[in-house]
Amino acid sequence: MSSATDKEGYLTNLNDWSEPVAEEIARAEGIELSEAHWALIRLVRQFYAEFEVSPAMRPLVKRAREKLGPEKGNSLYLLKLFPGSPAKVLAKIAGLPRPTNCL
Amino acid sequence: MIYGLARMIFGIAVHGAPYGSQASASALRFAEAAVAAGHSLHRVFFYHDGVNTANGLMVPPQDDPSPQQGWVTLAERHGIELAVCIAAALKRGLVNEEERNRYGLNAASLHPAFSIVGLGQLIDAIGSSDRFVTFAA
Amino acid sequence: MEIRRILYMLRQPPYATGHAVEALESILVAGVFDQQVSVLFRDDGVWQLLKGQNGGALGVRTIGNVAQALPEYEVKDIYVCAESLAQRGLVVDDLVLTAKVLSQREQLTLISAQHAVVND
Amino acid sequence: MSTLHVINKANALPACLSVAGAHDALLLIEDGVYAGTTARSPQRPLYALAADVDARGLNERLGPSVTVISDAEFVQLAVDHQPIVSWR
Repeated sequence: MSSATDKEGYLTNLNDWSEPVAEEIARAEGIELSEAHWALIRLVRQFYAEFEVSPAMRPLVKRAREKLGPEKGNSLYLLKLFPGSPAKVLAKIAGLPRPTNCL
Repeated sequence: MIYGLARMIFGIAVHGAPYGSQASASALRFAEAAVAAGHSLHRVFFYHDGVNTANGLMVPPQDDPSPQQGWVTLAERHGIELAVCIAAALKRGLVNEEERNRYGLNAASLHPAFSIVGLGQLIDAIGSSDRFVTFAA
Repeated sequence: MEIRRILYMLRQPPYATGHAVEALESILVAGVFDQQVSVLFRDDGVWQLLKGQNGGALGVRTIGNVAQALPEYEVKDIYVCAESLAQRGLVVDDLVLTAKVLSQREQLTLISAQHAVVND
Repeated sequence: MSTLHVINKANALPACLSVAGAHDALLLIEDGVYAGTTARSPQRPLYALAADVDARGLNERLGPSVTVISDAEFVQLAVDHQPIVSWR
């Protein structure tokens, strides 16, 4: 990997993020990024730019529903694109801090 | 003052650091008095600088003990969970073995009687107690 | 766990200590745990809501931005003390989010209706 | 039920008094007990925690309206009131 990450794959320096870096991180997660993924990556980066907080699952779903519509703003859709824990996986790929609110 | 017979479940939050504030020591005396009066206490939640109470690498002077030992004794005797907020703990260098491995750090610093938990456990402590008391910094 | 009325009372100014941002993070979590959460900004806590903050100047997060996330986390009952604003020469238009302005008497009523009050 | 206000800094007392109800109880702890040396008799009960009063040498210096209580009595106040609000 061209950028330093911690053991769980989160970027050490958030400024290292770029679209190719996102693709690398995603590949390490077993995800090939499609336009559907990118729409959500842009959405969480915008969320972080506004609030300086990586969104937890609830606000992520709410945001996605508002911006992308109900068929994308639901947890099943997010789980399909970012399996496991969508809020965490998305934060990782989008170059945001690990969501502190989880656990 | 009338001493009622009501047995209550208390929740306690500690927000101030030992030595930096009285919060942890005040909370400990309250907790001991509550338990002595027959009330129950399931969890003490350490937040803000209060997480420093859980530092396992402290060497307190013999004539100025940290409240830590008191918490450990009380917790062991009465089955109380000493819960440290993970977000507040990590940034202050308080890690258990699991977090030490996760971040590749040299040493674990958390006293083994304390457990690292999420902020949800604070909400749970509030939700499952009759009375909730914060000991501020 | 029962659904409880929990009030966070924020009285500390931002930046000098980490308390403001940690308190806000705690509220965000409470919001997604389906509790009846409300927030009262009073005394120097009202400075957390001032428009035009730039935490970047100190290399830290802008507290006003984090505070604006409250409604995103289902925390809708946001209050601010009328007297605290007036003492500091502030009006609601100076704040980064829409908060209900409460008199001291209204704050008393709000506090007495709570299961628990958490401070910063 | 009325509220218990726990004040641990003397200068937090005015803010607390501005929103305390007529039947609320006020407890001074830690450096809050210094407020007990000057506090004028309020309408409501004003308590101070014995260990903190003692440690600071204030036993003879508290106003007549201040009642000094033990840790056990603090617990009982918490049982008798809700919510419990901390002021610093």
